[in-house]
Amino acid sequence: MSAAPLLSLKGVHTHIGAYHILHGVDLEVPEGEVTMLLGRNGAGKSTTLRTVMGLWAASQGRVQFKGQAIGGPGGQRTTPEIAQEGIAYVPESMGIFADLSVQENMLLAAREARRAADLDAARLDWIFSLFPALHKFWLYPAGKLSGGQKQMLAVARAIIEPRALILIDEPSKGLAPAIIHNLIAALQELKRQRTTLLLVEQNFSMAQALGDSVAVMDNGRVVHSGRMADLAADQALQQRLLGLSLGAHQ
Amino acid sequence: ADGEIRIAHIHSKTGPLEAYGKQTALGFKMGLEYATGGTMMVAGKKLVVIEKDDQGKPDLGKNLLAAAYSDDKADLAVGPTSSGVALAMLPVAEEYKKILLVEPAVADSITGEKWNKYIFRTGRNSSQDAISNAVALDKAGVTIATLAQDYAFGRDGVKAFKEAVKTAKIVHEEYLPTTTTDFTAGAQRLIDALKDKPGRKVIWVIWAGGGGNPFKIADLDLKRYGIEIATGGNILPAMASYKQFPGMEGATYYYFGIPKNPVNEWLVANHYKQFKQPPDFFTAGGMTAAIAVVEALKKTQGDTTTNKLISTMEGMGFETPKGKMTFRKEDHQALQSMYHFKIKVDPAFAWGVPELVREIKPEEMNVPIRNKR
Amino acid sequence: MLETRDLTIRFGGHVAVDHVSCAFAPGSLTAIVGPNGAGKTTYFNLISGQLPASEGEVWLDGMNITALPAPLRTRRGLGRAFQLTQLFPSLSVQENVRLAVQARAGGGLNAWAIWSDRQDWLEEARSILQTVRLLEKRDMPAASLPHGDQRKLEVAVLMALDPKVYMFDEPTAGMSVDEVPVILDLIRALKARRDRCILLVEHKMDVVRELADRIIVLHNGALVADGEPATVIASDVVQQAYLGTAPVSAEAA
Amino acid sequence: MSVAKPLAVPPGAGAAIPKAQFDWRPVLLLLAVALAGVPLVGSGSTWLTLTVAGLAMGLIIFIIASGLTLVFGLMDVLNFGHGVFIAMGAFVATSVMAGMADWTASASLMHNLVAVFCAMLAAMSVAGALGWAFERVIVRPVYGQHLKQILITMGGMIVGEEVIKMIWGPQQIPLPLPEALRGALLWGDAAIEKYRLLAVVIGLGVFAALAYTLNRTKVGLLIRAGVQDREMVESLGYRIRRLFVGVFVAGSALAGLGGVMWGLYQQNVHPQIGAQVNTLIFIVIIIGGLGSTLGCFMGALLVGLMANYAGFAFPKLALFSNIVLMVAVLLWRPQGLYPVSQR
Amino acid sequence: MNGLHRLLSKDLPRSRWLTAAMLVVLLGLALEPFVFSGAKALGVAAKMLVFILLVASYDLLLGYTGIVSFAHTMFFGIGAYGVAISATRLGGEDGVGFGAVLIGLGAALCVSALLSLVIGLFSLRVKAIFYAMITLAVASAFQTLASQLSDFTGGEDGLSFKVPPWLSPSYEPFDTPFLGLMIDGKIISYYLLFSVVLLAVLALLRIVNSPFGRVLQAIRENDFRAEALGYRTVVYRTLSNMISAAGATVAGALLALWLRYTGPDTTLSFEIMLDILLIVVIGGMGTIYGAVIGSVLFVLAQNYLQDLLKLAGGEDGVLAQVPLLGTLFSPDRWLLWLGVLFVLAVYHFPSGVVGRLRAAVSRASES
Ligand SMILES: Nc1ncnc2c1ncn2[C@@H]1O[C@H](COP(=O)(O)OP(=O)(O)OP(=O)(O)O)[C@@H](O)[C@H]1O
Ligand SMILES: Nc1ncnc2c1ncn2[C@@H]1O[C@H](COP(=O)(O)OP(=O)(O)OP(=O)(O)O)[C@@H](O)[C@H]1O
Ligand SMILES: [Mg+2]
Ligand SMILES: [Mg+2]
Repeated sequence: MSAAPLLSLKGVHTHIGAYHILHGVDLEVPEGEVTMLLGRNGAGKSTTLRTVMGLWAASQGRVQFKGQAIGGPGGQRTTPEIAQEGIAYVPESMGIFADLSVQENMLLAAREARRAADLDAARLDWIFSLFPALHKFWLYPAGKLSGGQKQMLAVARAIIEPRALILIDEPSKGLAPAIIHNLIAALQELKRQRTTLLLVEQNFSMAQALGDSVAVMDNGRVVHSGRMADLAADQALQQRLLGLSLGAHQ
Repeated sequence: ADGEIRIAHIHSKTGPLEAYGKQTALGFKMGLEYATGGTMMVAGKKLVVIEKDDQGKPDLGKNLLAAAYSDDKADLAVGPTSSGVALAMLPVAEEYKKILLVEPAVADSITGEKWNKYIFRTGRNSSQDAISNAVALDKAGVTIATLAQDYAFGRDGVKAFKEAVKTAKIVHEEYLPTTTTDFTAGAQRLIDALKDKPGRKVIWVIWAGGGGNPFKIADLDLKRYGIEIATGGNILPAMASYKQFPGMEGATYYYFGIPKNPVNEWLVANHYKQFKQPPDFFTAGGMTAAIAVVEALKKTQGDTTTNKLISTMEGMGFETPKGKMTFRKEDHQALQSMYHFKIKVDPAFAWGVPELVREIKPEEMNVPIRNKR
Repeated sequence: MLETRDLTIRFGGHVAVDHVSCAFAPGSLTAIVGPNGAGKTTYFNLISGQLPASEGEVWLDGMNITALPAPLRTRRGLGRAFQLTQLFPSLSVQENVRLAVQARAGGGLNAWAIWSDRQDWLEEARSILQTVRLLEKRDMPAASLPHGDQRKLEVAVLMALDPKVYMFDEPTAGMSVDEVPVILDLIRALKARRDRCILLVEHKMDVVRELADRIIVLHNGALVADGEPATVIASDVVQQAYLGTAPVSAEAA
Repeated sequence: MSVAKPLAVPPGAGAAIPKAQFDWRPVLLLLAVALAGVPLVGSGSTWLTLTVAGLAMGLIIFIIASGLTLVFGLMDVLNFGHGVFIAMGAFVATSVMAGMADWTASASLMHNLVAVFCAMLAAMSVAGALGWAFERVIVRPVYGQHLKQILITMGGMIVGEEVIKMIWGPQQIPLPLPEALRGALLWGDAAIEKYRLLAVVIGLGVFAALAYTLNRTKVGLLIRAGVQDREMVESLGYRIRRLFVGVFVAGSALAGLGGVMWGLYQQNVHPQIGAQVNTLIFIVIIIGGLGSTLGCFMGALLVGLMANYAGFAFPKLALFSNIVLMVAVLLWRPQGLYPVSQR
Repeated sequence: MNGLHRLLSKDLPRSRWLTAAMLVVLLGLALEPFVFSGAKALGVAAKMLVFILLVASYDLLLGYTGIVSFAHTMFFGIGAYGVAISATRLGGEDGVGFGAVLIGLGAALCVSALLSLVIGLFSLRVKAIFYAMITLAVASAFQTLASQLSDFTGGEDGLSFKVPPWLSPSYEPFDTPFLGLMIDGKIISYYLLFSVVLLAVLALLRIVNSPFGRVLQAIRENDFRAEALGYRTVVYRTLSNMISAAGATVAGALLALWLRYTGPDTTLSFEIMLDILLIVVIGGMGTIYGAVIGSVLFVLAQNYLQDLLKLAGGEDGVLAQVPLLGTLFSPDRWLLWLGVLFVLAVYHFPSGVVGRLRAAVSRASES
């Protein structure tokens, strides 16, 4: 873990309107690893991802990607610029374009493609094998998909082209177990291809299955960061940080 | 105050009729200048003009007139531009028992059923317009169809026209919505009504205001059936489309080149001098109103008592850019000449030039008295 | 209490719910599972009247309610919590719940009473917020709640409506692990009242296993299995079609 | 690339559901209206005159409305100030055409067309530039807020109208048709105005260009996506800002073009010209289904035809023909002929 | 104190400045005839009153229910024409009885109720923007109709009519001035307007603060959710539509009574519809108080902006001789400045004056 992190946040504060939400977030996302961002409802996980994407502006601190400032006073870049650096983002509201077909949604996610034929066929096949429903509903208006199907589309959009960093807010939300399974496999495959991942996740077992490193947030701060394996082994820590009652429901 | 005569001039300084209102206001000022010989004094009293903008809104006009009579202590008022505003104003004059000299609103009912004794009008009314056109077109063997806007003015105009036509035959009345933009349908109906008729065939158009352009019907090649178009006069920019109709006949209220009298000569010369262009339709009207006011005040020696003014003005004759006018006793409408014209195309002018065929004297027009006095 | 007979809906050529006949008894909790797009939410939509059925009937308390529009069904006792959160975004948390209390109590058409005179409604709303641990946030606009709290509010609104038939559509999705037990306790308490009929769509199998008396499985719109939780979960169709060969949550349990 | 084999292929992976078929019914409706005109009108030549005139009128309306489909339909900006671009275009045309008096007065069709095209070019540039300023100053702060859009664009419209009055004066200004475009071609007893033929050509050109750009290129997708979820489009790496400015400018330029066409049709121009067509073009794009170019096209043709048939057969009702048409269409299809969106 | 709270339906201004502004408006309007002199000022005050009611009733529809309708002026017109037509038809030689006015108002209310019911049931099911456009079209059709039926409505010219004698300017019940003011029919009319508007606004305030009002807000926020809670949105929306239409109708009747005139431009024009919208937004949507503040500010601007510009760009104004500025600030270009005000108001008062004032309070209480 000596290499410089791909993405780092230092002392990031974010305000939404009059509310002060993030109170100095420090976070490092090592290149080529899967970093899990955990925490209770309202801890500020989604706000952190949005701040990285430039959807909220950091009022203090610094966000750096590949060693360059992309956020924070003085270095704030616009969202499209940040995305063009090679970051894909799946918001917790999924951001599906309801009026467009599944195909058109995918087409927009592939920045260089001009028409459906330009989409990388092999990659598309791979996505179809992960999420068969997308194949079935390829020309269907995306707004009419089921909740889980929308989530699949949202994730699929993030992986249709290779990206340096992928941010996903709750990837497993609403997915059936079998699909979660595929998803884990897919994310692992991406990791093998040296894609860096930063995932917000509530499903601890999924976090455990995927994560290399982990950060836990509370009240707008990162209160713990370390290796996933360490956290997984330490049930007392889990209990303290995440309120996981031991084995109760998991 | 003493030593002052206050005249309120309420007109559309803004709103849809802004262009007309401006002409009237200009004419009114020039008229005062002309009639007072540049002194702006009558019988030792200074004329003070209070201008107000009715924006073409009747309710506003009404409030402004009341404010003019009471807050501004106006002795009499002149205006407004639109008939709708004028009609709303009439009762105010009666309440305050002060004179309202209407110029240039044309609705018949202003000097008709809505009239009260405080109302005078220097402008022509729509009957005068229609009747003069009828006189101009009314010849044996002529078949006429009318094209008018489908609302009160259009219908009244056609009615007055019909009443005045004695020998020609009217075979069809076409009324189209004011908002019409595509005239093809109406034109087809007019063509169908006229095409098989013998002799001279005329479509008489009476259409006021912006919006559609009824002369578009000519683009359907009416000539192949020998159908002509006729219409009244208009402001100069609107007469640009007359260029396409050399030889078109009709009757107009005013065109600067037509009347030959010292007042008009003064107006045209001074207007050219000041603005490098001829006076237009409503400029003459404004001037006429000013002359009427000054003449009346001269006769009363500056006395602005309403009853005195009324009795002075009833039957009063005065010289205007259109020659002599007289306020008819019965309904206070100024009787005036109209001009039968024929369009000539002259490259020197941006519009079709109406050449005088003949002046239609007031005596020749039997303008009905429509008020219930 | 609630019964569907041959309930079917087609979208163009696509049959989303395919002749589903099923009855639900008061006091029972039925979990509905199935892969994504199996038609679970659509089935709920048909029951609660958000979508018109192409075929089939819905019966509630011995009455055919197929022709009733959604609000009237709600008033007869069908209540929904939605998979995609449906709140009144700029109204406060408390107001969201209070409107549900008012909906149950009636009087929404009263245009002359002063609304803030109804302290009883307010009290009730607060006590429900207390149970889902949202009381401190009662004055925040619903839209500015974090996602997980919005899910809790969604449940709170349904609780306030207190219908005869509760329909939960993935109530715990996106909720943090320490909050899930709160919701489960609520559902358990409901079940304990024995007079409410509860339908639950849920992908977390441990939750299903723990709460359900009965599981029905939808697949491509059709009802393919119905029975005791243990037997249904063990069945081939669930193992293959739904859980995949190695269910994740089973691993962690 | 090498991909992990998924561990399970859940069912539901059946054959893909095909795309919905092209919807011919609105086209049939148009044909039905045209045919219904035959018995209403009676005479064949009159029917032909009315139909051709109506369709051409429809195309003129389409040109004026096309800009609004972009701005209102696609970008979801309720631009009540659209009329000011129309007026601006028309006024610019009066100046250009007056400056090219020799060309317009010439009997050569070529010369005339050159003059008209110059006027169009100038009008589109001025209206486009104005649109750019309008977007920056007026529209930008209110994206997504319909009510404010109505008000603020209306304010812009008032200001624009007044500025026009300051430059060109409050009176109407003649805009005569060039020599060779006047009059009609005769076909038997049916007369077809030459100018309307020009309008047909230009209208079809605009339609083709728009339909291609919006349906066959990514730009159209981006606009539609951007309206639904701006943040997401930006998160995908597109500069939606620039795109929106571009679309607004294009919409305004089209309005300028529409203004030229309309002004030449009316043969005169006045400051309220834009406000006057406002309701009409709103109706057209509503009938079409907000944002659909094809819908707008069909809607405009329907409006043009209906106005002529109704005007001929029941002149009294012609006043209401647009409104009746709109209500009827919305009863049949509450989202317009070709609904684009879920809005 | 409690009585006052109940009068305001427990929806207090919640800002010291707003309270002060409301008091100024209330006192100003209540004492107008005694404090200010002149026919114009009285006319302006009466117009404010009419607009307060007109806009407050629209706020119920727009601010509370979230329905954008362009047909509010139509109901305004129905009220005005109702009174005008009945006064013209039922009036004898010696004026009109108040009964005729009431009959006209009653008839107008019936027509409005029916029409708003039909429009509501018929078209509230289409999407918001489509509804807005339908109402735009219906309103313009109604305007056309009003000018077409000229035998009945006076067409473009409108109707001038007589009002009950005790409301007409020549009626002077007392021989001596009262507090320095000669009481005449105009003053009586003014106070008639004042009391009706005051009562109606209080009633509206009550309605928006009732359980019913809350449901309207819920529907505005998320109609799908409201339906799922068992509220029949069509019923609520239609009722809101009808109440709002009734308010506009009464406002129209008052205007007609005051002007003793009505015409299409005065009550039916789209321009007035825009004024209403602007006032709602300037004042602050969904507050009712906003309607009051907004109307006062707007009517003032509308009536005195031109006078103000006269000082700058009028014939002997300071800027008259400066080439470009002279034209720009000419009183004839007052609309230009009104337009600029439109834009600035929307810019700078995103939540309206009332929202601004209230936000200032909550900021103050936070820090
Ligand atoms: N638009 C907003 N306005 C005001 N406050 C907001 C807004 N969005 C989020 N917040 C507040 O920011 C805090 C952090 O929210 P955030 O969405 O980042 O939490 P989270 O960790 O993602 O929670 P969850 O797991 O529930 O999604 C919360 O207290 C929330 O109330
Ligand atoms: N309004 C609609 N129009 C067309 N198709 C629809 C509509 N609603 C649902 N569908 C289709 O019906 C199918 C069933 O959807 P439904 O939402 O019921 O699935 P679900 O079982 O709830 O899935 P999930 O677990 O992902 O929420 C999906 O394939 C969806 O695309
Ligand atoms: Mg979150
Ligand atoms: Mg679902």
